[in-house]
Amino acid sequence: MKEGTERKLIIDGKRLDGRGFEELRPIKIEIGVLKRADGSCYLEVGDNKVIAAVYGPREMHPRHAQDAKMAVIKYRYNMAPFSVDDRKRPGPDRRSVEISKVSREAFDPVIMKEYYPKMAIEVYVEMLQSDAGTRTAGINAASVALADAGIPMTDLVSSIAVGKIDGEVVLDLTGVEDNNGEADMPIAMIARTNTITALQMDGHLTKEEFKRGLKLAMGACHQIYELQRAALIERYSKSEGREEKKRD
Amino acid sequence: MKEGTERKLIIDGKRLDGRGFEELRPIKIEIGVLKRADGSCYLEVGDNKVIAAVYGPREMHPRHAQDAKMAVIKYRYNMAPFSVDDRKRPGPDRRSVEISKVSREAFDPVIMKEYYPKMAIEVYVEMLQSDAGTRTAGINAASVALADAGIPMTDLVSSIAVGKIDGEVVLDLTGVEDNNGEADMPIAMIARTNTITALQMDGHLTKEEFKRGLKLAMGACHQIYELQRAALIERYSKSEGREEKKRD
Amino acid sequence: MKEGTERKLIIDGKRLDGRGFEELRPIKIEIGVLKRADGSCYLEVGDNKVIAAVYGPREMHPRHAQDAKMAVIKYRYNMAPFSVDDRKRPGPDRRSVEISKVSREAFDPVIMKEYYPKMAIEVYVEMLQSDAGTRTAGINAASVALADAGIPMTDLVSSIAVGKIDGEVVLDLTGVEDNNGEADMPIAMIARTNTITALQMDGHLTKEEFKRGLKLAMGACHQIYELQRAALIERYSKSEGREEKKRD
Amino acid sequence: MGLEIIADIRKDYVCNLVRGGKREEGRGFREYREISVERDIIKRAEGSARVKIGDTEVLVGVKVELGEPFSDTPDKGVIITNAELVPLASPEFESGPPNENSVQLARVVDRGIRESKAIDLEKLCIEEGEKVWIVFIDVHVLDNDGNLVDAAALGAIAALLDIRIPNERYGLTGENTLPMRDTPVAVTMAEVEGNILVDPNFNEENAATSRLTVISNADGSLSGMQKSGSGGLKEEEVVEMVEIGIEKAREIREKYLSPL
Amino acid sequence: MGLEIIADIRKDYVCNLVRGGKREEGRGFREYREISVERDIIKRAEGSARVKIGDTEVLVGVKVELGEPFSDTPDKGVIITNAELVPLASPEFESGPPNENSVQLARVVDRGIRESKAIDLEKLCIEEGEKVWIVFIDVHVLDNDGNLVDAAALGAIAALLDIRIPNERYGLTGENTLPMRDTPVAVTMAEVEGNILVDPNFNEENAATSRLTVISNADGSLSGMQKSGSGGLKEEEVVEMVEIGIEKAREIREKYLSPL
Amino acid sequence: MGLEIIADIRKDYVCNLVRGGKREEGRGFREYREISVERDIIKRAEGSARVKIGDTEVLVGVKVELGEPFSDTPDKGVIITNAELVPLASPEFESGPPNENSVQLARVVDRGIRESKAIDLEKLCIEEGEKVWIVFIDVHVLDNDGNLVDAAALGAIAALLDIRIPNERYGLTGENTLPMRDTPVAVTMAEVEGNILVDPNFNEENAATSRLTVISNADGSLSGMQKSGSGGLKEEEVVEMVEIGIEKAREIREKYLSPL
Repeated sequence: MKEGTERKLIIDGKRLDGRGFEELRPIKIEIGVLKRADGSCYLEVGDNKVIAAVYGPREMHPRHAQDAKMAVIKYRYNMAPFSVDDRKRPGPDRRSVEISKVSREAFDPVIMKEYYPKMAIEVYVEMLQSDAGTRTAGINAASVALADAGIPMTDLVSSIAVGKIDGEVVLDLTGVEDNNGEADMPIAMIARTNTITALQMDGHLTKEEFKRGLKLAMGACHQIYELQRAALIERYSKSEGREEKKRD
Repeated sequence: MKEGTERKLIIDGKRLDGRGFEELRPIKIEIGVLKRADGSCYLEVGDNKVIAAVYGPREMHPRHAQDAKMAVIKYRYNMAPFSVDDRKRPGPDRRSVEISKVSREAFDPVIMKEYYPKMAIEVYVEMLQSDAGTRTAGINAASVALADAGIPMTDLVSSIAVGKIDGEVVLDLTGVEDNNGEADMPIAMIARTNTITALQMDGHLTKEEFKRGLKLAMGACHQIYELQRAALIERYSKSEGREEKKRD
Repeated sequence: MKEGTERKLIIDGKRLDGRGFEELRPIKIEIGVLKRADGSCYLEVGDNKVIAAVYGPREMHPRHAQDAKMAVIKYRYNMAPFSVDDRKRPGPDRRSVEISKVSREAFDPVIMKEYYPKMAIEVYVEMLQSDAGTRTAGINAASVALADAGIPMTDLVSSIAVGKIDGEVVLDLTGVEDNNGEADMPIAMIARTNTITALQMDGHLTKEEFKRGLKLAMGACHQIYELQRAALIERYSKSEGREEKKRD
Repeated sequence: MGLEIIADIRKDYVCNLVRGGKREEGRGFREYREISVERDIIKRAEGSARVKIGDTEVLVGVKVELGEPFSDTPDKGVIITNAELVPLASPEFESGPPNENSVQLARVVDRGIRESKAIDLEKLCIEEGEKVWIVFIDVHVLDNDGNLVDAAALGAIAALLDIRIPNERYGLTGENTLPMRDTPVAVTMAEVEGNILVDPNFNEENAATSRLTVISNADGSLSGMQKSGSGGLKEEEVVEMVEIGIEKAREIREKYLSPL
Repeated sequence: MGLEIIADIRKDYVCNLVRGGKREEGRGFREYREISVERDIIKRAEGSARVKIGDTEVLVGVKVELGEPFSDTPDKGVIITNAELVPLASPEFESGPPNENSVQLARVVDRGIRESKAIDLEKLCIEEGEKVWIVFIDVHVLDNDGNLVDAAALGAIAALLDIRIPNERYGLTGENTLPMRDTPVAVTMAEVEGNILVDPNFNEENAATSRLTVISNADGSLSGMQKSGSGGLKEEEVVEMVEIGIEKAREIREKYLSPL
Repeated sequence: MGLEIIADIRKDYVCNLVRGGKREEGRGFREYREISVERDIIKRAEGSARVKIGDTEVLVGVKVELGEPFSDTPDKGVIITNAELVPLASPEFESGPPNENSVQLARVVDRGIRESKAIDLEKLCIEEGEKVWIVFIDVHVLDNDGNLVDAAALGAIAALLDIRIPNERYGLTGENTLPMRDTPVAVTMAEVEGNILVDPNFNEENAATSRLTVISNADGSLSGMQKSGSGGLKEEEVVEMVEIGIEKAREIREKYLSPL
């Protein structure tokens, strides 16, 4: 969060991109977009473009990292070098290491790891174009890709951030808002049970703003959950024939 | 290949070092120069000085990289820090990684890998002094070192580059020619069967120049093959007594 | 060792900190300061503050580095980033790699490695504040931590450096003396048997100065040995009750 | 294998205690272990603090050096926070480059300092775009008995309280002190068997399904939060944890960060 | 182990098809899979292209930043080509630093751009010896069904066609466009059972004894070649491959790189 | 496993010989293997030497480049010594970053050159605080039959004897020669079965309990020492080794480093 809030981010009660305070950016979801991966999902949220792929369950390497009781989840969040304004050097940095950990833990409560002892379930998320909210976009895409790969889960995970700009608690910050705003709080949630599986915050929020933001984000996760479900249902009904063919 | 060809590389039909267009630089080959290696070869081509050592067949590490059906060939091309004008930082760079791969593949068709499942055959090539044509010099030295190590091969591999300078297709570029020339095309070949096992090109060649260059390089590989054979025969006849001793 | 000896390090027969030539800096030893480690020791020598921890014998990782006949000793000397005037980048550098090797070898003759085939005995030494003589301080702390961990040893190892300042051979250099002095010679010794287990020297010493310095250092190791013993005896008598409790 | 069995036994032990309303060491669910903060203990550092929370021990050293600003903040100093989980501190820690745990530790500590605006970065600018002070906050963990985050965050702000700007070393003049503008305090809670435990020790961390760190400022506002662990939390739990976190932070601030 | 058996079965299947004069997907030996090229799809990049060849998919982004020239070419801009074989794209790819396959991919793509002199590097010089434009070509593989080289090389030149020099971002004035001087196209062929197959898919690559990539320019001249794989090639095969490569490149150039 | 058995047999063999007052190759305990030093053999280097001691072979190249001084010695040139134990030289060596053996080798060689003040670093300063010559001493081991330290140290000082300062390459004028001020020589001894063996070969190194390297200057003074290995040494042994080391260094210096 930058200190300078000189830039007006709210004009006439609307945000710079015309959205209301509690409005999501447009979301687009495509499923099964990759051939080689076991499951995949391409997702756009506003100007974010992200693709997620899932491999597994398959043998865990290296062996000494296997867990005899359950599958190990690997989660790799990665930014393409050209996805940001200043070219990002390829390879993991501290930020992506932290995001990968937090994102992996967001899926821990839903993936039925105990079905696959000694195996690995691998989730790869590539940010192709970024505009704030990449980790939540990645989680949303990964959730659908896991379902597409047929990984047994108790439910989908849905994710969104709330933030504070010009003193107002608003939903789903853009890059401009994030850079000039006062706070950012991404969460991930199992919508059906209202269980929060990821939560981070940085910036400045009063206790009341926090509570308001949390409610707002949880509500938005329900919206995203419906979009994820709808995309899966559409995909499932379309691909029945394909699935049949595969089974032969 | 640099753009500037202002520097005249051909004067009165001769190259700067007095060679004709289709003439190799002088080559010197010494075999069995290292004690600890299973096979070794020191080779000079013009101002290039290269030493190759072979270890194996021996146990492949790490184990998960073993091949149950055949030996794995490792090939490491490395430049000594003082072998070039600007000191080279020790350790592999992208150029040496690519050269190592291409060189290893040049030996794939001749080494009888299936004799040694799960084993490694390791080839190490150190450039001590360089003046263009180091990868081909390395392959020539490695070929002899493999023979010296007694690795079963269907045949030797011989290697040379052709290039274009001042618009002419010529054999075996020097550093000055390479830096100011228009194209460079290294090849490796099994001379006895005229089988090309490595081929790279960069710069600018018309299709006709390419064909001419390929023929020229293939012809030169035959010359090099004879030099390699002659060195091995000389070594073999000299060292008979030594071999006898070893067998005790 | 710097060249400039313009700075007077000896004034009126005394060193800048008031010590005589053959005088140690004050030493403070605390044992069992860490909960998680199997043995530990906090040690101060003058302005050096060092902490050593011992883990093991425990399973050696990676497995291929196990020794079927005896335990492997690991020794890691590390400087905290804030322990020196210019912040040290975290992680091992060439200096700490060399010191770790020399320090490990200082313990090789006393640790009964053959009792624990395939196991690792791990010694970790962290320099929290440094003022010359860190490797010897580390060895002294590690020695006590090994005893605290109950690792079987034939004896303790004691360590100190001698040096040359303003042309005089003196004991136990401070940072100022080391930076402006002419020579530094750290040794480690099994005091009971007068066996030298580590020895390094850099700077300028005549043969006679070397002999004098060696004798001086060996004598000081006896003093340090008594301090180490005294600290262990005190600890042992105090902790009898605690040990009883542990045994339940 | 043996180690895993012991880990399971410890986990069961902790869970049983908690179900009976108890904790190891006889603590209450909302109670910290004994805390001690020693400041200014490393001569070579421009600021330092050793924090103990029970058997957990962390040493934080702050070095201040001259360097270049980031190109997008040419008029501001730089904070670089690093955490070393050296193998001395815990049988679980290994030598090597930072892993996800040390990265997360460093980043959460950094977040509190940075987002609370505790350091006035503009005062660290000497020449815009050219020369600024770089504040290196190095967290050196010495003994890991759980809740490293709170110890590291407390050590960091405590070390910063006495920070000396080393103008002389670089031949500069100017103020040598850097008054802190805020004192963010991190409070970590774990959920074990549906109960919220403040300041989980090592065994409790392993028995917990999830943890939440709440970083709050002197005025009771929030500057950072981080959930970790493989479990989920309900809205009301999170809200309760935030309330507890703010309250506990106030207590710690008053007791250990008084000079502000 | 199971995977190796499947790999062998697939190899046999491909070889059998080829011996019968056929290929998977019913293609002819000299036929590419369907190609699609979408340009300018990444806002943050100064040039970008998504190329699909059959199921193989590659995204190439070009970033242009200000930097220093190499000391031996003080009056020229710099091209840096990098390829990431991210594990998302293939079960064979692993996380970690570039291995020999990604290094080779990047270097072959780089060679085509560089040796064809497609980019006028002198136009990228702003201040000799001090400031030049650095062109980062990043190849991001998304789906690996074989023949990554041709897809990456096509993506690179397509992305460069629309390149915008970001003068404004650095407070500079000057031309924002950079006309390409050539359009090198890579065509890769595999030898399977003595036959030359253009554009090998993943299974064909594994069944092939060797591959040859031929990079040619708009005038039909060659700017790069690379053989890979463990087999050998005869002179007449190489010559035939070069002829095919030049011809196929011409077709691709006309169809997908028209604006030049 | 087989390798370890062979190593044990060799060790026993060496120990038996030594107990009988003998060494491999019929050498005396105080005798070096045959030494050869060839100088100025690498054109691209500003100084070079190939040293053989028996079958041990080391190539040392010295490169001199322009660079910045260290901030604490602004008026002095820089020496950087590096040793590569390339896998070509020994079945025990592995590819990869420097390990403790190559680090120690480089640092001991460096210590001799640096502490003897053989190079007048002030003569390597061109512009205080800005531009100095950096002397890279690269030790490239070609064949490891033991006692790499002595071979590397001898190669380093021999290579430095002919060093040419490449003023022309950087458009500078000035002296191109750099007279050495001293000729430090390293002599390594091993203790095997209670005996001191000068210049241990590979088998003797493995049979030795400890080794001591003694580096001495032209005037017989010491500039460096390093014990290695897992055994202990008595005071009288160390003193004897130092006496031997100084004497042997004198012989080597006279025979192989004459031009000074």
